[in-house]
Amino acid sequence: MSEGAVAWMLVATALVLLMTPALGFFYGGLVRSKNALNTMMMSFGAAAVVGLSWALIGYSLAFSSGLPIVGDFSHAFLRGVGLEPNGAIPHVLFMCFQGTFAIITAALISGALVERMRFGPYLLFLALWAVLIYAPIAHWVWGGGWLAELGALDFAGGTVVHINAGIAAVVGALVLGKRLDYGRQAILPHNIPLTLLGAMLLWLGWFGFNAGSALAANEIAGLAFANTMLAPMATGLVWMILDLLRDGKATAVGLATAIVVGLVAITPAAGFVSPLSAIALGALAAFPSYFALLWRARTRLDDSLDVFAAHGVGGLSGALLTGVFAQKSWNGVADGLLFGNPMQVVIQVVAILAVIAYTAIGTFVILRAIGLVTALRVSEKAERLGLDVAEHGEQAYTSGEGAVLLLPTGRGSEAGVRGEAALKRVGGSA
Amino acid sequence: MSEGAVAWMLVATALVLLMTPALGFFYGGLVRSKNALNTMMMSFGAAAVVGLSWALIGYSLAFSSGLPIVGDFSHAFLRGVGLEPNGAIPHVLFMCFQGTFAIITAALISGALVERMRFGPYLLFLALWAVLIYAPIAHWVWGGGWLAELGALDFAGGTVVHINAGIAAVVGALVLGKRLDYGRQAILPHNIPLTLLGAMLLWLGWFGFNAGSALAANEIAGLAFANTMLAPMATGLVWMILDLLRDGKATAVGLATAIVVGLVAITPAAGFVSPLSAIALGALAAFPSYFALLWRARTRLDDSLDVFAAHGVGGLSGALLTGVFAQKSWNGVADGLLFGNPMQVVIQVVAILAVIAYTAIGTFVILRAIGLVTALRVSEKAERLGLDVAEHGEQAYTSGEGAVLLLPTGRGSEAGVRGEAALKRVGGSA
Amino acid sequence: MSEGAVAWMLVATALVLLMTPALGFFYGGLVRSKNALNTMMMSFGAAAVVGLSWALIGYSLAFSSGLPIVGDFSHAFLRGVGLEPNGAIPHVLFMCFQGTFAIITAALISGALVERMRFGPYLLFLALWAVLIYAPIAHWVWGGGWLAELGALDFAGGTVVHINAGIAAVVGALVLGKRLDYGRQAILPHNIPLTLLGAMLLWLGWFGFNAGSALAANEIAGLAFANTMLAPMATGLVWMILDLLRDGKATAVGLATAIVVGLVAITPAAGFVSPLSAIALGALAAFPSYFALLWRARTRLDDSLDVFAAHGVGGLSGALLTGVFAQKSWNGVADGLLFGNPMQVVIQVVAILAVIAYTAIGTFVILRAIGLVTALRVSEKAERLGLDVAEHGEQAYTSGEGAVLLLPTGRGSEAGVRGEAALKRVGGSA
Amino acid sequence: MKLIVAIIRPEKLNEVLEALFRAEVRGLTISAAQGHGGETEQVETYRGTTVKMELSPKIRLDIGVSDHFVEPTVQAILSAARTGEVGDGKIFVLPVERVYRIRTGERDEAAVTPVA
Amino acid sequence: MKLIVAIIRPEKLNEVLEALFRAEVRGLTISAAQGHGGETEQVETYRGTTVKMELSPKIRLDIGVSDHFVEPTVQAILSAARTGEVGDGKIFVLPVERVYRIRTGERDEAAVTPVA
Amino acid sequence: MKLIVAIIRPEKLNEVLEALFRAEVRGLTISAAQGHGGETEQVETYRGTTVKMELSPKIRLDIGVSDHFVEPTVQAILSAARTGEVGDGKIFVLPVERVYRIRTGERDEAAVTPVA
Ligand SMILES: Nc1ncnc2c1ncn2[C@@H]1O[C@H](COP(=O)(O)OP(=O)(O)O)[C@@H](O)[C@H]1O
Ligand SMILES: Nc1ncnc2c1ncn2[C@@H]1O[C@H](COP(=O)(O)OP(=O)(O)O)[C@@H](O)[C@H]1O
Ligand SMILES: Nc1ncnc2c1ncn2[C@@H]1O[C@H](COP(=O)(O)OP(=O)(O)O)[C@@H](O)[C@H]1O
Repeated sequence: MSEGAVAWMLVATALVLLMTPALGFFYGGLVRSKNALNTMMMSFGAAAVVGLSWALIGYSLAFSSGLPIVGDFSHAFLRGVGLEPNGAIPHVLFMCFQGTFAIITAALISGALVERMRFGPYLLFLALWAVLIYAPIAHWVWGGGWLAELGALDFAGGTVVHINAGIAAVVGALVLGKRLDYGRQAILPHNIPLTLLGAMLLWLGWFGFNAGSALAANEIAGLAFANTMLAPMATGLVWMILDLLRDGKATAVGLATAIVVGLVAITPAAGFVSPLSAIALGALAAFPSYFALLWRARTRLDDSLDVFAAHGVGGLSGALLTGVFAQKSWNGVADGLLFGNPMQVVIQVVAILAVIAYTAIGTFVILRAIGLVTALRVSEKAERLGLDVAEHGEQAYTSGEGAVLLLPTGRGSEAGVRGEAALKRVGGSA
Repeated sequence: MSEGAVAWMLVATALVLLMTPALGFFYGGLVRSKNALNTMMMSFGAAAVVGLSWALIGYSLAFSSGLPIVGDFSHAFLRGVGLEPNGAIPHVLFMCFQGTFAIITAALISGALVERMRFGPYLLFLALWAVLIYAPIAHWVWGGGWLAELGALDFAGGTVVHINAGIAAVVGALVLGKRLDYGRQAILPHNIPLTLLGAMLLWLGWFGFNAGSALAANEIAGLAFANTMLAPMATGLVWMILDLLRDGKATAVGLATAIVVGLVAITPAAGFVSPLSAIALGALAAFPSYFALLWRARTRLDDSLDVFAAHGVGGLSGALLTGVFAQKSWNGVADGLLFGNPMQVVIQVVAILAVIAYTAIGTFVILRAIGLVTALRVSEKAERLGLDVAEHGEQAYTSGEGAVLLLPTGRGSEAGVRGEAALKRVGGSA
Repeated sequence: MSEGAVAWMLVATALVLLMTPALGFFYGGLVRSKNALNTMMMSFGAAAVVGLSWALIGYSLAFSSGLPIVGDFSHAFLRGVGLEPNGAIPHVLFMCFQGTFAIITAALISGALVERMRFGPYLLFLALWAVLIYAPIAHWVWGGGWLAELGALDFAGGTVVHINAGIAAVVGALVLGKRLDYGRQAILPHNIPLTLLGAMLLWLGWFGFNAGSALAANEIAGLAFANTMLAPMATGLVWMILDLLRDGKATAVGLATAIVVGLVAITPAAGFVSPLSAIALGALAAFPSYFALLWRARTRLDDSLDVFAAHGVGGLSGALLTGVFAQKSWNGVADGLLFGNPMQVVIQVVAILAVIAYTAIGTFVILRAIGLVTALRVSEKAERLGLDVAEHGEQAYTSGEGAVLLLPTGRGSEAGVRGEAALKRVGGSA
Repeated sequence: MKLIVAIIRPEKLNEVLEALFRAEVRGLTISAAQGHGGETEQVETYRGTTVKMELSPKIRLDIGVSDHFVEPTVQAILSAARTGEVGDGKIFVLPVERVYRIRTGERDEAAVTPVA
Repeated sequence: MKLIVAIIRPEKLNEVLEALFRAEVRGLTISAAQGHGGETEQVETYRGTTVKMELSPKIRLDIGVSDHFVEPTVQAILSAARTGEVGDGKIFVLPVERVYRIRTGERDEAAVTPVA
Repeated sequence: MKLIVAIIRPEKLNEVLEALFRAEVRGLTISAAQGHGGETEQVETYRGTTVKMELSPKIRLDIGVSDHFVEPTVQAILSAARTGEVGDGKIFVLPVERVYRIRTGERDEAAVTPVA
């Protein structure tokens, strides 16, 4: 155990956990105000249910030795997850660090489900998804599974996290169907500062995500840090230029999106490529996601907050470019295409396809299964009213006008008075 | 001195300091918009006055050797608080870390005083309270005082921080009296995203609070971290289920509250119990606070933002359950009831009662004493107008409509023009 | 290389990077809502362009050996910036840490340019400014340049960052000219909670800024941390008292400003003075900035968000007081006036004047040069409409009312319908 | 048919609604407004800028009523919205030519008679 | 000259605008409002406090029209704003004595005829 | 008694208030509104979605005046709110049957005469 490593990993874990509520703000700002709380709750709620399902079962399936395709139950209910070192840090901290990845991955999917999914079934879906889809894939890549064997490079989760979530999002959007207003009315972000707040905190958290994936406070952590700082800057700059070329206006939602796309793209590469390559990678990654976003909005696919374009496509760009830019002289692990190892790209493609296939089918099955038991979507009336009131009985912003206290017995009797008036109601004005 | 420990404690201290403004957002979102700034200022202002009174006197009373019931003045004005090690970190950093605890504890009380207390007397109250109430209690438990001697377990402040603040809040609410509108009008949160923001940052900061209380970057920090992550997830899940059972709607304010309650409850236990126990503890702690909240709203006690139900009751649950779940095989310190040491519960009860008694009486005396010198409450008119304008001369959100520049001499003379018009006013429309 | 140092510097770098978007919130809350996004984009955009220009050229000019007045191109395009140690941390991490300083310094200037500058030229200005003004000055003080030789004390950037930005802001405000409404209408902060959010996160980030400037997890980091915590508390308290004396109301914008001023003032002194001196320094620094703010608002200088009063004057106070309070027994480097070395004040004055002269002239030349090529200011119409819509094609807060979807072909034909109606339009109501 | 437009203090809204419901007035529309009258003006300070706020927050009620309902409605508002301090607001009674209930297309009297 | 004041559901605004533009009505002003009528009231819960929201969000349209435009305007709103469920809103037609176009100072008819 | 309803540009509000106060009009109520007229429409882009904003922000003033005050009030608004560009807004003069001052219950003329 190294104190320096523990110090860093305590922070890194906290930062990654922060990403999930931060995502709630990023997403929450992009929806209409009548769905703001619901959207945020989809992230906050994810922390609760996925965190627990991970600790109780998911971690074991991902990080116990088991089979090449899935771990076993030897660590279920945190058995054998104690204070002993796992690498340079206490095992229990390692479990937490990995748990934060499961949480954010699951929460990412919510961007495709907002403004129409029932909250209870959503939570159930996430709990199952984290155990049945995320945990096995994490095992393949990081738990000593078959993709690790194969030599797939994924420093912090291009396949495990982003492609995985991006594809699950598409499936989710298709299973749920589009929002009533989608394509018929303009659905505008109600509060872009919230989105910028989310972007800022996501970036902060991502340092824990990527540099934390070194699992130590060493040179590779420093490298991953630098790449996590530089790549999204390049993506942001390219994105602003594309925006300016398109209609002369660099948008704030665009820059916030670009930062996320850059972070997504550098995720699999963070500890494997040089900082200069990171800048190139970030700049290149802007293009496919930028055009995917434009294209998606013209389709019937209501991936409401563009999880696929940002995370799916961004993850794809990143995973492939990792195979291009990886450089043994920096990472001590493997070279990529540019440094004489074209096979790495092939391996990356295999990993990508495997993840796409598994998550697409698995997500579909889970959602349909839940859909057999209970409705996935809210009623049309609730959708119109907004999910904040319909699903949570609250509004994000209230002035309190026209709100009448109910229940609080023993203090005045306004409720009573109104009841009475209602009984007496016989004519007048309405 | 250990570099790893220093690295971690620098971060932990910053994170705990962050909790106080974060609390300002948590509380600020829950009040009406006309009191939003005042509520936030109650936290931001606390950082200033308590931070200074702690550094100048409080720290010495808490952490110099002195008597079993209170320290002495040997460290007053930071005398002898230098760069030499105190444990694994520089003494001056230890002083800061402890200072952040004093600040947040004092600021917590504000939740019971919002929307009606004058700002000046409030700051004075906090400065005195931190020195006269908080510092001695911190001495009892962490400064080598009598409760430490007795073997009371309080890892990061269940008694010192939360029960203490919760009881002081009740006293404060009683001394101040209820808001004019309390029980007569619905007083709704004006901006729940702010509250969620606060909850998110409180959770982040709490990792510094609990895992930082290990004062090192070691296994116990890792354990405290894991427990701080898992317990509130369990509380959150139980709370959402209780909400769903009550009226079919899991509220966002509820989940935000639950996260705080879970964090409060795990605070005294964080480094003493196993992660699985932390989940159980978090789940159990949801119940008393949930029902305390419901019950409080029907009483005449205007503990406006439910400091007692969240921190007082949550702290109680936590302190008692620490006596139940503590496990020597994890912490190397003491076992609890479940592991064969029922006496621990008794000791916990003693600690709880001592803190309750001292803070209840002390807080009452301080508030009454200030009340003798100056009014504690704003005027009825100011309360109706809102404390932002009345006490701070500002509004949280303005559009600038109808605002006329005053004073800025030498630039136009709008002020003059209006003055004139006022003089000439003889008839017309009003 | 030390793991503890790496752990701390990873965090510190992330925290300093966070300061720039945090500044976007601080500033964004202070402008009118029609310019909120543009103001935030000025910070977010700064991260992208300055980050890249720093990595590609600025770092080399600042931190390669070169001449006493500027470095050379030996590290251009990150050549030779690898994983080898630079002090206790990897070189690439050192480069990032320093980059975050360049970014925030450049972004600070935006406070004087808001609500009227075109976004494209602004980004260009920052990229050039970071390379041509910031990098050389950083070289003078921290890169082994002539001010370092001279013995100027600037722990974390009183001259390099704050005086520099403060003076550049004045020049920027003068070159751009004042806003149309300046001095004619009341221009009020549209969302003070955003400003408080910014202040909170700036304070958090500043721990990375100051304590990170120790470049190690040691006693000096601890000292810098403590001073960064205590000084703004003192500034805040004095500021609230001044506010109360002025008109009986302690303002929230005032406290937020005071915290920043205190942080600015302690920046050059953080690792050089004792904690008690830090409190004194923070308290003293409140006065000049407080009155500079009052005075500036009565002038024709539209330094819109008072960058000069907060950062310029605060930086001046701090740089001078560093020469007064520095204490060799704490820092092992140099004594100040109070401890028998009056020469230190003289050296500080030389450093201050050199920075003022260079940045004033340089900033003026860059802005004028850009102004020759393209307009710096938006049109009057755009200024009236607000820069969010005019420059970014977005609004910070929308309800979506009256927004009609364009373009999304293949889905309904509202656009068509409207077009038709427009053609048919012959009479009726308008 | 008349349209009664009332400007009241926001803090009186609940009492006014109460009084209207007691007076059997069960349909109305409100909106946020800001008013200027004889109220003392608030002075606010934002850094170096001191401003006088010439407008205070008000609530506007629009209530369409049949003629014999005018008097009780006005009386309900007058008594519930009064504090006696300057700034209580005004009531305007406007003539209305036609009223429609959108749901049914019903006109005039029928349009403002509650359904159940 | 008449002023048509319509209270509609927010989600119907786009359709109503569409219908008005089709009916050649090209000038109007809207504002946010909250209404009380026969709608079922939402119950919301904030910690221990349960409240009934007596007001639902509405949009208010104010449209000044010349007399022969009253009927088409009313019809356009009636048909576009209707869902058939309680809460669709009301339309009031108020007499107007004069109308001015601020830009030109033109009065009455001229003031509400679009410029082209 | 008349109710003058004016729709103006938000950026002109301060000047209009100024002009009204000069014209001895000292009571009024304003609210935020959005208008559609001949203004050029803003195009905004949010990710893949491009929208045309058909409404521009406006301020609505409601001013109750006694008859001989109508003309000066209208003139004050006309001159202070004018920019000459499309979108300056409209003024409607509506008949009012009764006015009450809530504070005192005074009616009509008395209700709109400032107290001191
Ligand atoms: N002539 C008017 N037209 C429209 N609204 C008015 C008029 N006079 C007053 N008001 C509204 O009534 C509110 C209170 O009016 P004011 O004259 O100050 O109080 P009071 O009616 O108690 O004398 C104002 O803030 C404004 O909203
Ligand atoms: N008498 C009235 N005066 C003003 N507005 C009214 C009146 N009655 C109803 N409204 C408005 O119309 C909305 C719907 O009215 P309601 O009577 O509930 O529905 P419906 O017209 O479908 O019967 C209300 O929310 C309110 O905004
Ligand atoms: N017929 C109308 N009824 C109500 N409001 C109108 C009407 N016509 C215009 N307006 C309001 O006046 C504003 C400006 O009107 P417009 O016709 O564009 O300009 P102008 O009056 O300069 O020709 C619109 O945005 C709208 O708020």
